[in-house]
Amino acid sequence: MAVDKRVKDATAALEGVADGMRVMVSGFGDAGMPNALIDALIERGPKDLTLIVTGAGMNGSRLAMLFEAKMIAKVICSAARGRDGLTEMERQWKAGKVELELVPQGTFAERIRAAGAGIPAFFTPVSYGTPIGAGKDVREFEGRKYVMEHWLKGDVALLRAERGDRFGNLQYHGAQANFGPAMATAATLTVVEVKDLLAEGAIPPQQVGTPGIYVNHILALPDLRR
Amino acid sequence: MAVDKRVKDATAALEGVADGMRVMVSGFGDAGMPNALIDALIERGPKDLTLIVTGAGMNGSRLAMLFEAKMIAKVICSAARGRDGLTEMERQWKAGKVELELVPQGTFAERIRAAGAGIPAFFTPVSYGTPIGAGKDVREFEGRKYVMEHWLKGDVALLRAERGDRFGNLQYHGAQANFGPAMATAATLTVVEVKDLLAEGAIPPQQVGTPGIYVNHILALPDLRR
Amino acid sequence: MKLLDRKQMAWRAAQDIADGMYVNLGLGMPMTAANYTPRDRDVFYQTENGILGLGPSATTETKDLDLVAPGGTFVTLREGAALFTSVDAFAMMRGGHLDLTLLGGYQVSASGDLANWDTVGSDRAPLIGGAMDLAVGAKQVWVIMDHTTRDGEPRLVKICTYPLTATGTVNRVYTNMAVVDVTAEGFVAREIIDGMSVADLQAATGAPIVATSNCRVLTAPTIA
Amino acid sequence: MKLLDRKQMAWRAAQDIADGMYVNLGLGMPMTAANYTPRDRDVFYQTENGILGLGPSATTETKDLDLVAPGGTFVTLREGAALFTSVDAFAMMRGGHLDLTLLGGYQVSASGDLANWDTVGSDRAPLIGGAMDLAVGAKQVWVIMDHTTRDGEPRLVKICTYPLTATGTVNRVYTNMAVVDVTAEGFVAREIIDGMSVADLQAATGAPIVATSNCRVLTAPTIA
Repeated sequence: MAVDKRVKDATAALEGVADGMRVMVSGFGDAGMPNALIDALIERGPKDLTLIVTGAGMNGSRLAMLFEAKMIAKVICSAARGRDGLTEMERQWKAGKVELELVPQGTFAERIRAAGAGIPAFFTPVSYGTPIGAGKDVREFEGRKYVMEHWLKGDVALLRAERGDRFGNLQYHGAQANFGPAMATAATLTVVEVKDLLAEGAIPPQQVGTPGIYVNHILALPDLRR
Repeated sequence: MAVDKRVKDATAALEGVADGMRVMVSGFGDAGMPNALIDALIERGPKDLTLIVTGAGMNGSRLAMLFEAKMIAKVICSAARGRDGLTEMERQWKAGKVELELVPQGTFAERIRAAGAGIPAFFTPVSYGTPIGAGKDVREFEGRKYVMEHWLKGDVALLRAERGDRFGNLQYHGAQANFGPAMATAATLTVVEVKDLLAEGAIPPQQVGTPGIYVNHILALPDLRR
Repeated sequence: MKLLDRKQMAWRAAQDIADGMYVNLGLGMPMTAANYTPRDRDVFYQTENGILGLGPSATTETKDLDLVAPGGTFVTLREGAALFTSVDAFAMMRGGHLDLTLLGGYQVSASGDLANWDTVGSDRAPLIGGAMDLAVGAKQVWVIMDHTTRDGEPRLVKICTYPLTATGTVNRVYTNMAVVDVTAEGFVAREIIDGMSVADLQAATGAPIVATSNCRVLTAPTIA
Repeated sequence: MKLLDRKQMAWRAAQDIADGMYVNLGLGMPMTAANYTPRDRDVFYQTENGILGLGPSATTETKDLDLVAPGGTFVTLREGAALFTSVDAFAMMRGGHLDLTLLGGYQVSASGDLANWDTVGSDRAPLIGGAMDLAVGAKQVWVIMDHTTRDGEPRLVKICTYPLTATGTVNRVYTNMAVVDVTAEGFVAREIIDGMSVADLQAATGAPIVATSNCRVLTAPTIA
């Protein structure tokens, strides 16, 4: 038998994604944003999701459509504000319909990495003495104060990468990697859309950005930009 | 002016390495082992060093020569035993002349990574309930017990990589990366020997294993195997 | 007495970015400083999304849809650039490896506290991004901002009234009136614009400010 | 009644390594299990030094000095292999991503504690390597060891007397006498070698051991 993580379509790839799940989405701007999988998620329509993404969605983006479809109960992100005008996320947040957990971007990245690496908590100097650090466990190391942060896990991670193979190995292009490699390690189910999907192990071993062990479903999907 | 981290020889590369320093050495077996730099370190001859390396040296290895030269006061490692017969390190340890801190290999890796990433401490399930975990801070997360581990910093890191450029960017080959990339981030002074050293930025940006920001001195040196 | 405009402020800060530095520039005015760094200096610009060695903005020909700066602009890479993950980018910041970050700000206190991530009473959702990590992690933290609010309220203050980004980490502030170091003794002006006295500057500043004996005139070319 | 030899023990363990598994094999006997995994199974072997997808041992022609297994042998890569750092290799272990680790052992307790990293009274310096991370992190932890010491002392015990590697994580033990699961109720024999009764096995075991109703005969081919 041969390991083969390719699935026939986005519907099959998202099988098992259900109400109330924590959904991680890779991408920083459009680079690494799994737009086609987000479309498929909207079509599937699970509700009460916790969305874990670094930027929670400009107007007109597919992430904004998740809010328009009223699928999101909570957002964990480091930027919850669009550039132009109030976003649908902001409207729902102001109306008390969406809960918001704002996390400094580096802490956001490290908490996800920690989840994948079996580290339930770690200390960081970031946010100490600020409103974000209020109420957190504080500890001093070598004369400096640090706050304790917990790992951040997902039920599902949706990723975009450039190339993939049937083993689930991924190769990223440009600034596409950003949060994807960490999210793939932190979620129970990792689903990836790629531009090029190959049957054989076509990515040189040294250039694998995410090893296949972290990937469950992979499929070739068009690169949909906003 | 142009960033240029190339130095003329190993003597220049090790300038400033002094008695009592914490010296990290990359390598797992001979892959990634900076044998030429270790030779240069022996020639320089600083004493009372703390050696931080995953395996503390088989008989006949250059690491063993560091002990023969009586340069080492303490070893922090995850394997302190050679395969064939008592090593010089073991003899000095049994004679009370060398202190030994044994660290599980994954904790060793993670402590070094933490030092480079500004994380003074983190929790790991590894070593809880064992002699290695005795006396460490224990904390429960989600019903499981974890011990707290601290970052592990170096004054100097000696690395071997395959290719480098004048910016200090490194590319690793095979299983050469192992502990080098983390050590480069965790030491004040990082010195690297490479097989091929190029003036221009010759490593494709996506294939840089260690970005030049972490490297101070780089030079082309022969690949000396045991 | 003519206050510096935003381009001049960015220009002035850019003159202090030294050869060989690894630097992260915040969104907005800080980012424009890259345009004014003297040509003979070899600087590596880092970004939150995993780039070390940002090149000039992309043209239609060089544009790569996946090579963007955090602000969303298409960029290129310089020689010797490296690409990595955001986990690695923030480890680089938090670990103290960047020589410098230049950030925008709302307030800086005399003890080096920075407030730059939210404004009280805004009707918008909060935005934080990577500012906290940068303000805590970089070896040097410089802030670029107007010396006062539009209403003339000082932005250099005894104690910040806006939500804090980080405590005690700002080293220097570039304003439209002065270049101010944050020292153990508080604010110290290194340069003041032509025609402004130390007393004038003090009037626009919310905490005691002194000038060094060699305090110079802050000048910047007019930039179109 | 003939005890299994070391190759037979490795062979028996190898039969349970399932198709598609990600597996780390400890040094020594565990590593040899890779030679006996049925050919139709597609297994990814991982190593502490940053390989996922270990291929067969290298020949003189395929040997690459930098491609070694943790034990020092020169190896090759299989199709679909990935290379990374030891930080990443251990994050993979600790994070619970490996399906299985097969380790050597000195003692396993009825509650799944493992002692495999040091022997009391040795005149050698301690050796620990990656065993603790593997024993704590892998989804399944299997141990392969003789059922008793050379002196006939049980290695499957109530409470380990040797220094512990991890607590409560061993799922199964392959010995030269039996295949034993570690369950919430203690040791349960799934297979016992031909000619050995449950009472015989109990006599060689330091804690209560029961046999399942469908307990089979443990057989393995003779391997040259």
